[in-house]
Amino acid sequence: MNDSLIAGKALILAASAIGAGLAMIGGIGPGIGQGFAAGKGAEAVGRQPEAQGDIIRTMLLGAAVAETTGIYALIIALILLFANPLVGLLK
Amino acid sequence: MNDSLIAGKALILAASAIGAGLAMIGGIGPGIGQGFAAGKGAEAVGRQPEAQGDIIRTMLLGAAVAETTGIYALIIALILLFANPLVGLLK
Amino acid sequence: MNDSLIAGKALILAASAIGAGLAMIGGIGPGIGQGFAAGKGAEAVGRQPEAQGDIIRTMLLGAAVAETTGIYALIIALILLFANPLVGLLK
Amino acid sequence: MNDSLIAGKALILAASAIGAGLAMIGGIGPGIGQGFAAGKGAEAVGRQPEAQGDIIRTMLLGAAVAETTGIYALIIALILLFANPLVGLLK
Amino acid sequence: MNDSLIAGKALILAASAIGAGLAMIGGIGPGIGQGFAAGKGAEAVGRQPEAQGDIIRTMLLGAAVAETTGIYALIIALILLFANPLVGLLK
Amino acid sequence: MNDSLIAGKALILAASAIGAGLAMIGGIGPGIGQGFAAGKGAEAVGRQPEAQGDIIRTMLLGAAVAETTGIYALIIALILLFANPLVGLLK
Amino acid sequence: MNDSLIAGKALILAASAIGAGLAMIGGIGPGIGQGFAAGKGAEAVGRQPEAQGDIIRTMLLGAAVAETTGIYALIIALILLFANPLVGLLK
Amino acid sequence: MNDSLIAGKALILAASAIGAGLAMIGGIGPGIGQGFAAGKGAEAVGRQPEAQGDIIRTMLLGAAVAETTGIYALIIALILLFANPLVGLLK
Amino acid sequence: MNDSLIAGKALILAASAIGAGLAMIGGIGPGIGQGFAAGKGAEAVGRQPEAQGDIIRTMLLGAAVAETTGIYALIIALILLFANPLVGLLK
Amino acid sequence: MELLDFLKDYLQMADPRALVIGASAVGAGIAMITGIGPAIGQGYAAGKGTESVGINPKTGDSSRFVMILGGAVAETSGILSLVIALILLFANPLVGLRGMYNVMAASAVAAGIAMLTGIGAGIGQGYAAGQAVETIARRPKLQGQILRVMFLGQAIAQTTGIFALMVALILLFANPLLRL
Ligand code: NA
Ligand code: NA
Ligand code: NA
Ligand code: NA
Ligand code: NA
Ligand code: NA
Ligand code: NA
Ligand code: NA
Ligand code: NA
Ligand code: NA
Repeated sequence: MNDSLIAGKALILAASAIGAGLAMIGGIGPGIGQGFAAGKGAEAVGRQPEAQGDIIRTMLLGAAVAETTGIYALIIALILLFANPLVGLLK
Repeated sequence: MNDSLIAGKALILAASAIGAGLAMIGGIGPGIGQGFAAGKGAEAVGRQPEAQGDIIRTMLLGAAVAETTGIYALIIALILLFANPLVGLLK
Repeated sequence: MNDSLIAGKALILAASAIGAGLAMIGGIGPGIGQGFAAGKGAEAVGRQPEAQGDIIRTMLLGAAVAETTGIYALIIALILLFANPLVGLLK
Repeated sequence: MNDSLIAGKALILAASAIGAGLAMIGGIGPGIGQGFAAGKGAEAVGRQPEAQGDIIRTMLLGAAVAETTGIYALIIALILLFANPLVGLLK
Repeated sequence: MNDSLIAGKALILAASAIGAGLAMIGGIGPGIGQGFAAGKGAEAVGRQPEAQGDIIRTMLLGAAVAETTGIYALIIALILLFANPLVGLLK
Repeated sequence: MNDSLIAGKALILAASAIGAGLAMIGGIGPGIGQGFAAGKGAEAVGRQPEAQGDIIRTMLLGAAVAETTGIYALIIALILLFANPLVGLLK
Repeated sequence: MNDSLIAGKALILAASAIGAGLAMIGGIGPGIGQGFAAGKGAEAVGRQPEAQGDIIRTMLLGAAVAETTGIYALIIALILLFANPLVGLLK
Repeated sequence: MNDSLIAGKALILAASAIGAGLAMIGGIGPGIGQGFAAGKGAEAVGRQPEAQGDIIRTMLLGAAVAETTGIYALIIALILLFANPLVGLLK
Repeated sequence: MNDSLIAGKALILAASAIGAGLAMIGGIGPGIGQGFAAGKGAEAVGRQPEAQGDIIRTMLLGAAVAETTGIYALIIALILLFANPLVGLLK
Repeated sequence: MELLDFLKDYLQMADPRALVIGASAVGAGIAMITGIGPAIGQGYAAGKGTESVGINPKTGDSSRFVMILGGAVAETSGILSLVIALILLFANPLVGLRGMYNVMAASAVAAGIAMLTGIGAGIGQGYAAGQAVETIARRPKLQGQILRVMFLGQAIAQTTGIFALMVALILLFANPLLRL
């Protein structure tokens, strides 16, 4: 492999490391949102302990929906690290 | 392919990795918003367990609307990684 | 095409990839806002199930308005990726 | 056109792509704000369905005001992409 | 114009494009704030429809005050793009 | 003027353009804060229309206090653009 | 190992250090969210000390869900630091 | 050690310093969250001084959970500074 | 010391300065959180002046917990500035 | 990549002091972002002050006084950032120095970045001001007691902002990195 190809691949791989790190910042959202749901869930359970099952089920259902963008970010980061489609485009 | 073309393609592909990572930051929004909806949904179910079906349907409908920009971001990231239209423009 | 033109085009296309990624960060806003609307909508439906139709219509109307800047961001990103007007200016 | 002019124009056009992307981040504001309005509007309609017309009119009026900075951002991005006044200054 | 001057001007103009984009991020504030005002206004109109005129006037007055920094940002961006005082300092 | 001075001045002026853009991000604060005040003002006027004068005076006074840092940012940006004290340091 | 390979590996490893740091920013989310849950939990326990067990269980369950994106971020950072898959791709 | 190795190591160590700094930004989350818990705890103690023990225990338990991502960030920063695994990979 | 070593050290020291600055951003969290605690404390004392001692003790305990990530950030910044372990690794 | 090399060569041609001066412009711009904090906080206080005047019109003067007093404390980090920006622009201690110019440039930017910490104090202190205003409107007789708690809490919320100011001042006036 010549020097120019090495330099090019290195640049793409370096950028992939930074891209993976940036993607994880997206996890701020689910963290805040699900924590809010946890707080509201705890409050609701305190007020209506008899509805505990329904409250927790709703909280978990809503939290699962809120997780999706965190999962998207994780998948993009894992693709950048373990199945990098970009570095192969440099031929 | 000459060195100058290799260097150019490498730069575009490196920037695409970073662009994909940046896009995932957009997922903060749906994460916070849907988590808020989850918390309010859990609270509402605790107060009116008999309206559980209506509450959860409204929560999920609203959360689906809140997901869209997260999906846009995912699509842009996937385009940058798997169907990069930019690198082909360098001829 | 000479080397200097290749290098110039590559720089513009690389910056376009990053610009598209940055634009998607704008999606944070609609995500948070519409999620808030979803939560308030679910709460309101729990309190007045008989006004469910009006509540959901208002929530969706407001959420549609809140989507616009997310759409603007998507359009700018798509222009940068698929109809890049900048790279043609380099002659 | 000599190499130095090509390099200069390329630099300006690349920065314009990034500037356009950065501008779209401004759309976070209207998205959050209008979503808040949507949520409050839905809540209010649930409480006073008979005032629905007035509530929605006020919500939409306020949301229109909240849209302006998103429009400013879009205009700056479109200028950078389609009517770039900077690249012409390099002679 | 010699190469060094061309490169210098290009650097300033490129930075101006990025500066204009950064400035538009300031629009997040008025968007959130005015949206909050819209939501509170809609709520207040729902509660006291008879005070609608006063409520909307107060909302719009407050929103006008909240717009100022968005206008400042727009002006700085427009100066950078259309009346750039910096590039002329390079002689 | 020799090339080294031109390059140095160009660097400073380019950085000033970015500095001016960054400063305007500070405008997020007054926008959010004053919008909150506007919303509370609209709510208060709806509840006590007879105290409207006092309420609006207080809202405007508080908003004036919240404007200051936005003004500081504008002044710094204007200094960077129109009375740049930095470029003269390089002789 | 030749110079070009050393330079390439160094770039990837340097970017990995920055990527690891960026990833940790994602921890903002769980920190805010779980703190909210802690506050709501404390409030709820104060109001219904007899439901303390249920409240704390719900709070901890919700907080565990909110932790996930923080864990994702930690894993990506640890992979970048201790099991870097990118540097091996440069051959 | 040859020049190319020195330059490479310096780049990795420099990036590690920036990575360590970036990681500490993650501490924003626990700071906000635990402060919220502190406020809610103080409020609850004011309302039910007799439940002070339970309230403070719940607040501290929740705050401990909210601290974790701050600790992760600290650990990553300390690894980058004192047990840097990346610089040794450059041989 | 040869030129390459000097250049390398300078790069590490420059990055350490930036790292120290970035680390301090983590202090945003305690500022917001403790201010929230202060506000809730003032509110609680206004409602139950007789519980002032307990309220302030709880507020201070919670605020001390919220300070930790700010202290971590300060320590990392001070290490980067006064006891930089990275620059010694460049031999 | 010859274009980037061209740029690098061009910038290396520049007087190295230009890097420090340019970085100071960026640092000053970054410092001004700090104003987000005080403004959000004071806006919150303004909203609570406005609400309080509606709740208890008789104590309007007191509400406005406490709103401005609490807001003044929240202004601190905005003023400190403005001072750092003005130092960077008009009394820059790094510009006259000789030596590692890239370390000086990084320090100028870092000083601005560090000041961003004040966003937190500004928001937090403004929130405290807002709660105090509202509470005092409801219990005017307790004004002294409530204000004492507000000031105590605001002082605690300022600490990380002070740490950041110290780091910024060290970077500008007593930079230990330049001595290594
Ligand atoms: Na989601
Ligand atoms: Na959406
Ligand atoms: Na909109
Ligand atoms: Na507006
Ligand atoms: Na304003
Ligand atoms: Na102010
Ligand atoms: Na999660
Ligand atoms: Na945690
Ligand atoms: Na802590
Ligand atoms: Na503090």
